[in-house]
Amino acid sequence: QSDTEAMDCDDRPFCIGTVTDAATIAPWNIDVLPDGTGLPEGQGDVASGAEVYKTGCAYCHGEDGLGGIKPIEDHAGYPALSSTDPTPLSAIDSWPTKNVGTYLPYATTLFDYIRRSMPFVNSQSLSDDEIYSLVAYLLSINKVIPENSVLDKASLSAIQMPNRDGFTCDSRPDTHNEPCMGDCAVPGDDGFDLGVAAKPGDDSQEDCMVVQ
Amino acid sequence: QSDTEAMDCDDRPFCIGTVTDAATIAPWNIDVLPDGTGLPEGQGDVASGAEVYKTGCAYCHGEDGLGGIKPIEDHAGYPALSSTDPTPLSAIDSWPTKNVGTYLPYATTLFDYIRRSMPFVNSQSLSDDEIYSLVAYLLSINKVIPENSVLDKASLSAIQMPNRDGFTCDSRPDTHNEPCMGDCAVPGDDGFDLGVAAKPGDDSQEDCMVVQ
Amino acid sequence: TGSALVMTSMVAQAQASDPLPIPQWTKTLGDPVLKNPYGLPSPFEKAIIRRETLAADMPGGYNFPTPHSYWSTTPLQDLRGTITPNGLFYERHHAGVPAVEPSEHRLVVHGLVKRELIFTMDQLRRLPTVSSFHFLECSGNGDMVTEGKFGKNVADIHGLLSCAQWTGVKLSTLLEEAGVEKDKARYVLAEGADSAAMLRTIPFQRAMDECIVVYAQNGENLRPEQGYPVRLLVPGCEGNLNIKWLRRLEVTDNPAFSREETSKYSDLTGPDGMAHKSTLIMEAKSVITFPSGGQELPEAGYYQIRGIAWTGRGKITGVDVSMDGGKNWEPANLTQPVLSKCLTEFTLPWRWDKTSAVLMSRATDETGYVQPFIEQLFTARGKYFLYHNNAIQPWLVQSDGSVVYG
Amino acid sequence: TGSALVMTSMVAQAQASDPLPIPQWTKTLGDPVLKNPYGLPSPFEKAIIRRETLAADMPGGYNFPTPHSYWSTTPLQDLRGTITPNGLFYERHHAGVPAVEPSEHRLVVHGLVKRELIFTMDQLRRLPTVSSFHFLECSGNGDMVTEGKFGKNVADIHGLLSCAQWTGVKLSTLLEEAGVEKDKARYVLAEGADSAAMLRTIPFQRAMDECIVVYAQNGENLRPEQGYPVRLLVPGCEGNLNIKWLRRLEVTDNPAFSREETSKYSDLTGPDGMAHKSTLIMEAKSVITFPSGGQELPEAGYYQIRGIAWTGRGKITGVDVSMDGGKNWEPANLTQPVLSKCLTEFTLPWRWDKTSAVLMSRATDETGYVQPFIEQLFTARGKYFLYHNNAIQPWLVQSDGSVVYG
Ligand code: HEC
Ligand code: HEC
Ligand SMILES: [Ca+2]
Ligand SMILES: [Ca+2]
Ligand SMILES: [Ca+2]
Ligand SMILES: [Ca+2]
Ligand SMILES: [Ca+2]
Ligand SMILES: [Ca+2]
Ligand SMILES: [Co+2]
Ligand SMILES: [Co+2]
Repeated sequence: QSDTEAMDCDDRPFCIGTVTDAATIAPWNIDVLPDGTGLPEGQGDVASGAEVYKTGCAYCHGEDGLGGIKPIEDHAGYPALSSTDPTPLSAIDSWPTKNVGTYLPYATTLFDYIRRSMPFVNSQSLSDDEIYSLVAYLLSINKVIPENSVLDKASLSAIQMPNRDGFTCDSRPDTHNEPCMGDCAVPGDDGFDLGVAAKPGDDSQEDCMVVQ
Repeated sequence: QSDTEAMDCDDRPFCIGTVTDAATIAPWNIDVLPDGTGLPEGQGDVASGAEVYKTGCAYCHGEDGLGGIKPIEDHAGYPALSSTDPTPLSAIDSWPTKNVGTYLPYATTLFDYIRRSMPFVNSQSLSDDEIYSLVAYLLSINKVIPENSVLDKASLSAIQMPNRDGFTCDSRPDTHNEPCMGDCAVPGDDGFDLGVAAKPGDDSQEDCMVVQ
Repeated sequence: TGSALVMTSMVAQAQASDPLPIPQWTKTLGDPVLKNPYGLPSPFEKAIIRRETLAADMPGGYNFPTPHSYWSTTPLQDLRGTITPNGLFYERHHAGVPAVEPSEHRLVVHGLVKRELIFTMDQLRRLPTVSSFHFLECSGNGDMVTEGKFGKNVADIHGLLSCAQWTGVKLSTLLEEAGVEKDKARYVLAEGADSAAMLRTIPFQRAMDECIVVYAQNGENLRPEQGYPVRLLVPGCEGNLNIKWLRRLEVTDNPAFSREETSKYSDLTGPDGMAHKSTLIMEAKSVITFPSGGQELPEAGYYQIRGIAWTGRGKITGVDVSMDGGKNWEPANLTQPVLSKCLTEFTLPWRWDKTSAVLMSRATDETGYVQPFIEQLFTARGKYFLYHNNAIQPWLVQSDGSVVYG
Repeated sequence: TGSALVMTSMVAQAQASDPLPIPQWTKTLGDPVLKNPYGLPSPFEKAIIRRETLAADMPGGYNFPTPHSYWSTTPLQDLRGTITPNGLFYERHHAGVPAVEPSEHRLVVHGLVKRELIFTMDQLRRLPTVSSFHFLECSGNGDMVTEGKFGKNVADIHGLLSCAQWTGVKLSTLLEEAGVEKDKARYVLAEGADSAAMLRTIPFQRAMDECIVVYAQNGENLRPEQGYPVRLLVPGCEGNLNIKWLRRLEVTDNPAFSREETSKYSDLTGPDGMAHKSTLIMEAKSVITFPSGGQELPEAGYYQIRGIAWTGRGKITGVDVSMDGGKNWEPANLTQPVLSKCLTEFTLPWRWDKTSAVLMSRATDETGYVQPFIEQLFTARGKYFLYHNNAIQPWLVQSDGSVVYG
């Protein structure tokens, strides 16, 4: 096979860029989609996850995942990974603390994020089994799955997160302001129309993320 | 007189910028125009100029003003202020060395330049008499004025420089190129029209410097 | 210099009768050429830098725990025109700025394509280019206001915003080169090479129509803080989507729902706790940069009100300015040319008479959308919304000339 | 990086079968925000700087005697788009770069005016602004070619050229504020505060219509090398006219005929030794920046020819490119928007088949003027002309891929 054939030049606009394959790309192809596409082989249970968490994560995210470690005084602490109230965000009306249990629509997001970004100072150093166990542990302390859970590709893909219905598509613009030029009302005046609560967006919004 | 009156605010678009006067500005108002406007009181002769030149200028511009001192090897030297051929530039056809005698249209330019820029490392340090004497010396060694000249405001203004008629106004564009796209001639080909020598510009060219 | 105007006119007036001195710099040689082969600002400009917003100005743990997942602000109140010089471009990182070696860096294009491709930087630079001027803004810009914190100046409140000329290759060029399977493709996932390995989902049509894989910023190669050697640019869309240190583009039929598309960077839609999954576009916004918070007017008289406006939905068509807290408005002048998805400068002459005044600006874009008051955003989205705060910014000019949040 | 393209595709091909490694920067935290409050380029960009043209490349004493009256060049062959980042803006000084203290600096406006005025920087900054994009070019750019010397690359030959967004106050605003006597005024003299105290004559109509007293460059305050804190900008006109470290503007009825308008910066008009007194305008010019001298094509295949074009007479209307030494030409694409008296980027796709080729570009501007060959300039002006060399620049791509002067 000549270089040109390998490059597939006859079929390409520019023939710039080297042809490769899935095996070459595999170490970087780490994304996990909501339907489980991208999950590796492997498994992990809650207890193992608790161990990994204790040695690798707790010193930032707190012993019970309630976070709050503040390396800089007057700044926020490292984020919590759990909360004391497991109610899905869309079901409450108080200042929302978005976190793993109350907010994520898909459990795969948790796997994907830990796989690419954590631990913070040494990312992409966990084994696939460790990641499964951490996900199991974190979902357990968030009261999403039972303590005796064992997660693998199939079971993780099957998890239904509590807040999975808590999202709609972008429905902005969600305000309507008249470009009044003179003698205008301002918010607080009787004559000022504050508008209404925005309607939810629908899946036809062209930028929307819709899982098929 | 109130601050506002002193500022002349009623008559001004913005009233920003502080009103001042000629006495305040005088130390910066150092330009000399071709008709002698701006020349200070004072005078200087060739011999005095030769002395000032010897101590303050010669180590860069050379003992006889023929320049050539090269502080950096492989670079040009400091410029000459004279040459061995006093013919005005517009009367010769060899590689022109533009300098004080052969090129300047006005002697006032020489006064103005020395006053604002020289000596190179300590400018605006010469007295008015010293500048008159340097101008006398430099014009003398350039064979423009006799060695016994004494220059002052009136006599310097009256000097007629040899190259005073050597300038015309911008007459560009001075080339005409067809944007040929195919089968074009290029310079060197018979079919390529190199154009003609440019006509002199006339004083009506809108950017032209014309002395009234 | 900086933002503080000093009362120079009276001082100058007093000195007006003294002959002007000749400063030392007019009498002695200055620095030689190439003193700085790569030039730097004057030492007198050392206050004009990127900054953090001080914890003292943002109480309550507003600032993030670590300088590696954090930001720094552009001193917009000290800039003019619409270009942000590269050294002052805002930062927002999630694992600090990686020291990427350009000769080692690779960009992979794969997924629903006929051929998977790897590009080196040299290969990317050979492909046909586009150059265009665009702003970048973090969707969190101004989020503290929604939490009842206000900051001192434009940098504090709106400083996660910058603008430059970007040059690179259209993403569609890379996808066509890979033989993208257009009938199946619905999204393109973009991923970074820093240790956060940020992942975002780009809708396929936007990827093909709008996106640029850029490597130059205001003429020179990208700055490390802006993603050297290559990043994604999605004009008009939130900064986070514009993946820095871009290493991978995967054409997919499903979105990622990454952590930065769910846990963070997603917005509550209303009081019921529901949220938007994707809010990519930065809506029309403007802010007066002078007179603005932290600045001071030295005397009564003429001033030029100035500011910047921008929209992710194309061109700004107008900016109105009020000097009385929103009761009456005047249309400001827009500096030409007005470019799409780019900062636009606006100016308006004003005479200050030493009475207090609330100044604000209100942008309109080509869709007819008008920049709202924050109360309208709270009504539409509930009191807990955080991102995409494009509300009108009021500044109070006090009778002593000092300017604070209005 | 820089200008040298390495043969990466074959190398990459050989490595294509190995799984991609995870670089260290993907596994560890990078630099924190605000590591550089004023940001700098990547260390891997350290070759992209301003330079002098080496004496070895310009024999015969071409370079000036002292680094204080000298220049440095912009590496145009390594830039993209049309903006020159401030740190790479070319220099041309006559007494080095003065360290002007902005609080001490003054601008005097006097002469044929109703009231003489002194401005501080704070006062200048209050006045109404304009912001616009313009190139600056030294009229000596490319002068070595007229003397039969050629240099190696674009920077050597054309590097006294840069472009930025400039913000300042119109000169007409200052003159109207001073109550300029329009019936008597014929010129405005502009003078600098460095120790050369450069003096130039500005024609009055051009002063009123075109000139800007600028203090900002690509958004931030002027760089010292570009005249901090304030300079004159005369769009489209030779760099020397754009007086840096501006301290004085005098309205007069007669021109100065300063040394930089006579001894230097004036041009022979023809073989008879006559000269022009004022040649202010920079005429239409273009240069291919890739492939250009000193660069190398690694293999046969697709390349994007690119370059820049500009004119002091308004907008560039077209750039034609020849790949066969001027026998046949194709119109290049102009990156939009095309702005008046500003750099314009042009691009053209090309496939190289490893045969030698002479590339050149030819600009046309809105007046219909077409960039000439140098032989035409020698015919029009005589063999001794020096300044305003806007001739077509040929590059020879040799069969081994290396590019030299054509
Ligand atoms: C040195 C500190 C540190 C360590 C150790 C660490 N993290 Fe984190 N973690 C962070 C920071 C900081 C963030 C927020 C990053 C950001 O938003 O850019 C974070 C975010 C997270 C999040 C997202 C939380 C949310 O609400 O979106 C998860 C999940 C997480 N970490 C899990 C882990 C796990 C599992 C480990 C151990 C394997 C771990 N972290 C170790 C600092 C740390
Ligand atoms: C340390 C070196 C140095 C000294 C001392 C010096 N000069 Fe110069 N002179 C220069 C340089 C360099 C230039 C060219 C400057 C430029 O073009 O920017 C110059 C230019 C000139 C010119 C313009 C020449 C032309 O062809 O346009 C004149 C006239 C001149 N000098 C006169 C003087 C006089 C008179 C003195 C003493 C009072 C003096 N110089 C002292 C370095 C020096
Ligand atoms: Ca190739
Ligand atoms: Ca994948
Ligand atoms: Ca004043
Ligand atoms: Ca004068
Ligand atoms: Ca394949
Ligand atoms: Ca007066
Ligand atoms: Co958003
Ligand atoms: Co000229």
